[in-house]
Amino acid sequence: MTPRRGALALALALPGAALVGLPLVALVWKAPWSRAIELLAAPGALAALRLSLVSSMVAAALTVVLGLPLAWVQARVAYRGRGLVRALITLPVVLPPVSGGVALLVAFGRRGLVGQWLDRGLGLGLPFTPAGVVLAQTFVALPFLVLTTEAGLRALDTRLEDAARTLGASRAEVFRRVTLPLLAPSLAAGAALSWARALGEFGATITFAGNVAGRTQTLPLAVFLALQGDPESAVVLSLVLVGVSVAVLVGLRRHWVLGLVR
Amino acid sequence: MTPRRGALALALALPGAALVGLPLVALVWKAPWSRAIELLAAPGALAALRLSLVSSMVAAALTVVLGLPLAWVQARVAYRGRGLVRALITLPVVLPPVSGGVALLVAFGRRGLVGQWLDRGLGLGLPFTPAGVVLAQTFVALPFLVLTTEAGLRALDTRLEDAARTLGASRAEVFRRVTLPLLAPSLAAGAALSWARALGEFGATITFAGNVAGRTQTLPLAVFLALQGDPESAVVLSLVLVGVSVAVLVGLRRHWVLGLVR
Amino acid sequence: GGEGHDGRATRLTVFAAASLTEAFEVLASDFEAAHPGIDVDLHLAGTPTLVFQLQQGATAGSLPADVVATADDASMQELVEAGMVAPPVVFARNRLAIAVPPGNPGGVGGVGDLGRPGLRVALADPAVPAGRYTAEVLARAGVEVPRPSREPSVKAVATRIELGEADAGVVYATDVRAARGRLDAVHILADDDVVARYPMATMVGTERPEAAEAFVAFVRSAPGQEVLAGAGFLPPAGEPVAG
Amino acid sequence: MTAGLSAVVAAEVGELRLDVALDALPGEVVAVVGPNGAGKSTLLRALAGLIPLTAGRVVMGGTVLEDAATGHRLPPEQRPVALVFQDRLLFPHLSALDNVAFGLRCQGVRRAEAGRRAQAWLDRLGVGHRAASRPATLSGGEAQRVALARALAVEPALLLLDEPLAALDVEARAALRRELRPLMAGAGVRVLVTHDPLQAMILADRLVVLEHGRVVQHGKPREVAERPRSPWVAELVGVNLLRGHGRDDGVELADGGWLAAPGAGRGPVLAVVHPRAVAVHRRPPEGSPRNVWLGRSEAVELLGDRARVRVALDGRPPLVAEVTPAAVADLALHEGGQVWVTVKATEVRVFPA
Amino acid sequence: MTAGLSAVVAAEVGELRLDVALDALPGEVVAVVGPNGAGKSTLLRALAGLIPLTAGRVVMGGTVLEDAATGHRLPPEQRPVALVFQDRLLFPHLSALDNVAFGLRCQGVRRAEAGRRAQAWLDRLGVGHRAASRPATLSGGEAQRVALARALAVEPALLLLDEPLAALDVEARAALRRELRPLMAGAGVRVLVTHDPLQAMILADRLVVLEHGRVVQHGKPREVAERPRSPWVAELVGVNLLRGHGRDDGVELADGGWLAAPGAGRGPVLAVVHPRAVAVHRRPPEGSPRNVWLGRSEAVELLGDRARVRVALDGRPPLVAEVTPAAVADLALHEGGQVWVTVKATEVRVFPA
Ligand SMILES: Nc1ncnc2c1ncn2[C@@H]1O[C@H](COP(=O)(O)OP(=O)(O)OP(=O)(O)O)[C@@H](O)[C@H]1O
Ligand SMILES: Nc1ncnc2c1ncn2[C@@H]1O[C@H](COP(=O)(O)OP(=O)(O)OP(=O)(O)O)[C@@H](O)[C@H]1O
Ligand SMILES: [Mg+2]
Ligand SMILES: [Mg+2]
Repeated sequence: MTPRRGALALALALPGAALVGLPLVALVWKAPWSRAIELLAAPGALAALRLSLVSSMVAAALTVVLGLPLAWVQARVAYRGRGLVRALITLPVVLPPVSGGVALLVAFGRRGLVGQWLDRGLGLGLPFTPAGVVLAQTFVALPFLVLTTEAGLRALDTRLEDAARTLGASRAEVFRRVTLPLLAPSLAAGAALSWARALGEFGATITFAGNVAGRTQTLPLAVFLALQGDPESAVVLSLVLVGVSVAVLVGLRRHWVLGLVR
Repeated sequence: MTPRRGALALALALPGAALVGLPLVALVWKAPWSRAIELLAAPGALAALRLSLVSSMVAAALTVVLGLPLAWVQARVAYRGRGLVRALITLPVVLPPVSGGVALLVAFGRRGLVGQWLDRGLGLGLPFTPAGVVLAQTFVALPFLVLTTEAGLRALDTRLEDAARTLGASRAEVFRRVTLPLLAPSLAAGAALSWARALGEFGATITFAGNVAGRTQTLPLAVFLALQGDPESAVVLSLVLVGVSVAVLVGLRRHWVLGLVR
Repeated sequence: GGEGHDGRATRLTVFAAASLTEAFEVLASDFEAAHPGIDVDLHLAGTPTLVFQLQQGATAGSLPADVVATADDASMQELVEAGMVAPPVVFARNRLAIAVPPGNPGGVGGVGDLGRPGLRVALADPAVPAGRYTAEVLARAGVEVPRPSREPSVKAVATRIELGEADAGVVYATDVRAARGRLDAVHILADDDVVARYPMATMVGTERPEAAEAFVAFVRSAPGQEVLAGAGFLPPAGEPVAG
Repeated sequence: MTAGLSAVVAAEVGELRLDVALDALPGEVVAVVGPNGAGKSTLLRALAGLIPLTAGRVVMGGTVLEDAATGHRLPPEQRPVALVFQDRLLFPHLSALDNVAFGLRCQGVRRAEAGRRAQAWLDRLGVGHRAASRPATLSGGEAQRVALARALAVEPALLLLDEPLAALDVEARAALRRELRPLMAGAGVRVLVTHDPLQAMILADRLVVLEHGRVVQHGKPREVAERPRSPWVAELVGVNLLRGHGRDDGVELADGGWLAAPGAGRGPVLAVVHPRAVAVHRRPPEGSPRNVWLGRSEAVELLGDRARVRVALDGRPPLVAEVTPAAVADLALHEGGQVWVTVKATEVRVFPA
Repeated sequence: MTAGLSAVVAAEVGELRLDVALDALPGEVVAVVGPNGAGKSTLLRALAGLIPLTAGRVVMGGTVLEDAATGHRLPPEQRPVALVFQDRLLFPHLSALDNVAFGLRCQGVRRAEAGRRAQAWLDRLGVGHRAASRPATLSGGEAQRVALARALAVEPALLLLDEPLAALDVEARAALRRELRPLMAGAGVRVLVTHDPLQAMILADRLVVLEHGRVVQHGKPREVAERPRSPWVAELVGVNLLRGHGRDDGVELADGGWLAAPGAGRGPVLAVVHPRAVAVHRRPPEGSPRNVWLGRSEAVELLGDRARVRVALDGRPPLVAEVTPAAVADLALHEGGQVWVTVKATEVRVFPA
């Protein structure tokens, strides 16, 4: 790494960094820090934070569990219409979040396509429950995991998997011992993105799971409602969200990526 | 590919596919198709669709231009605090979109941190302009491109780049002729995600760029307004968004990926 | 539009609350028809967003706001106190209604029933104007709703009831009308009723004061009030506008 | 079904149609040799179960691994087979030690024990000191040794080696050549692909020569060396091969001309002329050699105490002659130019084609 | 500054400290040989500019490519160098043709012309028919040829070849051995890393032997073969090397024992014994050979019409003897067991260490 090269790289990376960095700096700068403690001490805030953390983690885990096989099929099984399926998988990203919520209601709501069976048969009402929050978050976050992971799988040298099999590794072992570790960078990126998306999710959640304090009110919902009345407090709450996500991403990533690679 | 293997893969991929697929099916099923033509013929709808397509494409292109160098630095330059920067890059995903819009206003608004200089010095007012729409969309979409591409870069065999250099390729040529084509799957995935995110973007856009028909009203904003009066038409407009994105993703991907790889 | 004196159309920018969407779209085109040479740009967003944007400098420059119409007095009062708007006028009112799915499966008979355990109730969050009015109604009736879903907007309340997720909710009368039969309304006793007020004002420092005044006047004129009445709004004074 | 390997392999990749029969007794080493692109690696991949047979049947140690007729097909991991890949394919995310321990771990051996055994294999192959290194930091030869250790560690009944010694230094190559047999001890069968004739001759009990996906010759290395059936095999074993029609006391060469050789028999024949039996002269030879041709000295290679001269003949494959380095200098063969070559009729070996 | 290559390379990777001086005249071929992990590939990477020098200086054809003292350093793409990598590193996203055309395209040659020239190189290397194939579908040897073509196509002044023939079949190897010189014609310098002693001896004008990152010997191949300075070089050239102290009429061996050798001189010496000069006996030899040792026959290799027997000696490096295959059978050397070896004193070459 010559200094010149470093300088050029930095110069090229600067506009992008500025685009993300400046608004954050501005937010921090404008935030009414004096009122931060008061706002965080408000009864709903901590509950919302807790729910946000738990539900987004569960949702991220679900995207991995549900998305990995999907990504694998997309990357490895050649079938007609694969491109179409890939485009369809991207849809929750395109769908305006509120429409996403409506779609979820139509499918999994009390009178929904599948929801009516869940409701009548299993007594499982998803809307207005924390499970509904997780479902909404998983729905919007899934595409990020699937597409990122699929790209990672495509870049992988499948001959290494062949080599593992000749050494006696079953498909499952190949996946666990070879595919997964080699996929780690992509999987980590996809999981980080989908976790972040789940953490920040607002529209689909409020539409599908509602906004019941202490039950389905996540931090973004609290932020939104705060914004209605008191934009300043919304900024502080947003920054709390940001701080939490930075802490988790910096903290987790190390453990988790290393854990996968080990 | 044995049939057994195919069946197992399918079984594993099914829950994820169902999670994405069912709400879409439900939405299609519920949509008031009889009124579709009337709704699309409404004067605002086509303008919104056009603006959405153009602005999201420009935004996606911008994420590539701004994000690629950022991803490259993140993947290739080892510096202290790289993990922190990676976490910070993820933030626009976490930030509730409306807060994102607030952050953009505080930074690039007419009274913002940077915006006041842009405004006074260059007469460049971003809010309430199509440029503002693009900025808001780029802001929320950038992380998807950067993280996905960074993961792709990490998985790349840098010795191939060395080989290219010994054959007389300058850094720029190496990037264009070797790095970029090898990165194509990840870059395509990242660009698709960020385009989709830009296309579906609502909160930051309405907050930062406003919701002026024919000027800054994108299709998701039109969906939002339709939802105010006539939820059914919102469903139809959402499906239009979905249809357009499928068409573009299926159509473009082929050309574009091939174009890169050639 | 048409030609202004400098040969270009005058662009009048109106910031309006999202709940006014349908009415203001008609008002804007009627106004344009009546005033050749003026083009109206509508910026429609939630009232808090409008207020925040105006505070962040959306008053001049690339898209100066000339007129602002909010869904409640409190928000407008913020702008007045900041010296950003001329004295506002109320141009419409709205009434609350209890909305239920068609056929009223929850058997809701009045405000008192909203406190019934087991009934799923969606209410607008007190952070938005409709939520504040709703809270007032419930307080006056002495009803406490157990675990309501606090929706971010009154439209979200309507959507939830339409899709059958909630058995009842409190919305504006205009929302029931807009739902075109997908919602039924349960009468709210006049005592419990609260009337929502929609104020509008011209911006201080607008470069098009005449056009701005003209628009405010148009909304308050008979043809303007007719449009608002068509969307279910009540006239500002409380009695129907003469046709 | 007896022990050992009995395979008939038909498979297709790209434009290659592979069609090979291969047998080996327990404990035998089969060397597969042949030109680049002949299908050697493909054959090993098919035996390992990585590509399906289009026809044929593979039986190892009495177990049917695959039978295209019945559709029966053991997946690679259930075959008692290990494959040393031509490209090595070490797992980049694992240390050398963990690479070698991989197969053992898959067999259920505990971590500590697998590590111990892997370390022993690495030591045995002379890379014990690199146990902790990632493959990316290994030299070519070190990586090759680790790849060998990885395959040997699972102690497979059928060991498939695709050029396992190519990147090894001479010392390691010689050491492994000496030790490969004991390393590979047991009743197992080893199939070795190599481009090193010495390896093939020394290590193999059987030699199979592949060309264009088909077996052109097989047998004991010595037999093959004595009776090469194709120009490529002749090149491999370092002799001249001439094709023609036997006419009792000589061969009417396919490319024209006559090769005197008593007892040549009748019918299509192949004639082998060892380079030592070819003499080179600057002037027309005197005396009575019956096979004399005019040619052009093309290239000289010095091989220690011998030299090989390639003489181009008009419209016929070149002949290689072995002479002393002194003769090269005396005749100035380096400089090219016209030479006469003679072949002693008594040193021509002729056998039916 | 003269033409040709003049390099002093000090570099570090992992635990390796590379410290090598290398010179070559225009047109020369330098073979770099040495054990696995000696630093050969690292040396080539340093010359190509892929790893920085910690000290030293590389000058090629009068141009300073790198000088650690001044910090001057041409990037790889500005060096008149091409490198054939040990792992080939073909671009997986390009066809064989485009791989070969890559360097030309970077030089600004137009697409059509570059394609034409690339095709010509592929043809020359015998893989013209695979021009449209992606590297993943090439066989090992085909890929190797494409990699060679890719490097040759840019016609570099300094060509660095890291085991370019390892995966080639014997025919191609021989053909390339013949043609590599003309292929590489011109005033350029070629540095060739190889594990094939024959390649090194035949192709090289100079031989540089690396061990542990340092040059242990360099010179003309013949000189090196005659006076190996390390056991590894001795193994390379196939002779026995003994180290000791000259005592006029013999050598006091470093590992103990006495080697009679008239004219051994005085001081530290190396003694070379050709395997042919070593005889093996089942019984204590009669007559008067002065160098007689008792050992154990360890391994036998048959090399065509010769056989090499390795005899382990107590506490000393083993001696290799060359005998006839008949002798192997007569003495039952295959079976191991005690043997006596004798070395004719007159056939021992001794030179100062
Ligand atoms: N996946 C594939 N697609 C198309 N062609 C292939 C594929 N794999 C191999 N081939 C072709 O099949 C032929 C045989 O390949 P194989 O690797 O078996 O050769 P080989 O005998 O091992 O050669 P080498 O000595 O060069 O390693 C080659 O011409 C190769 O290009
Ligand atoms: N990036 C690296 N990090 C650590 N060690 C390295 C790295 N690259 C090479 N080495 C070590 O440096 C030594 C020299 O490697 P090099 O590849 O130059 O050997 P070589 O002479 O080419 O050997 P071979 O004949 O096996 O190809 C080896 O021990 C190798 O493990
Ligand atoms: Mg091969
Ligand atoms: Mg090497």
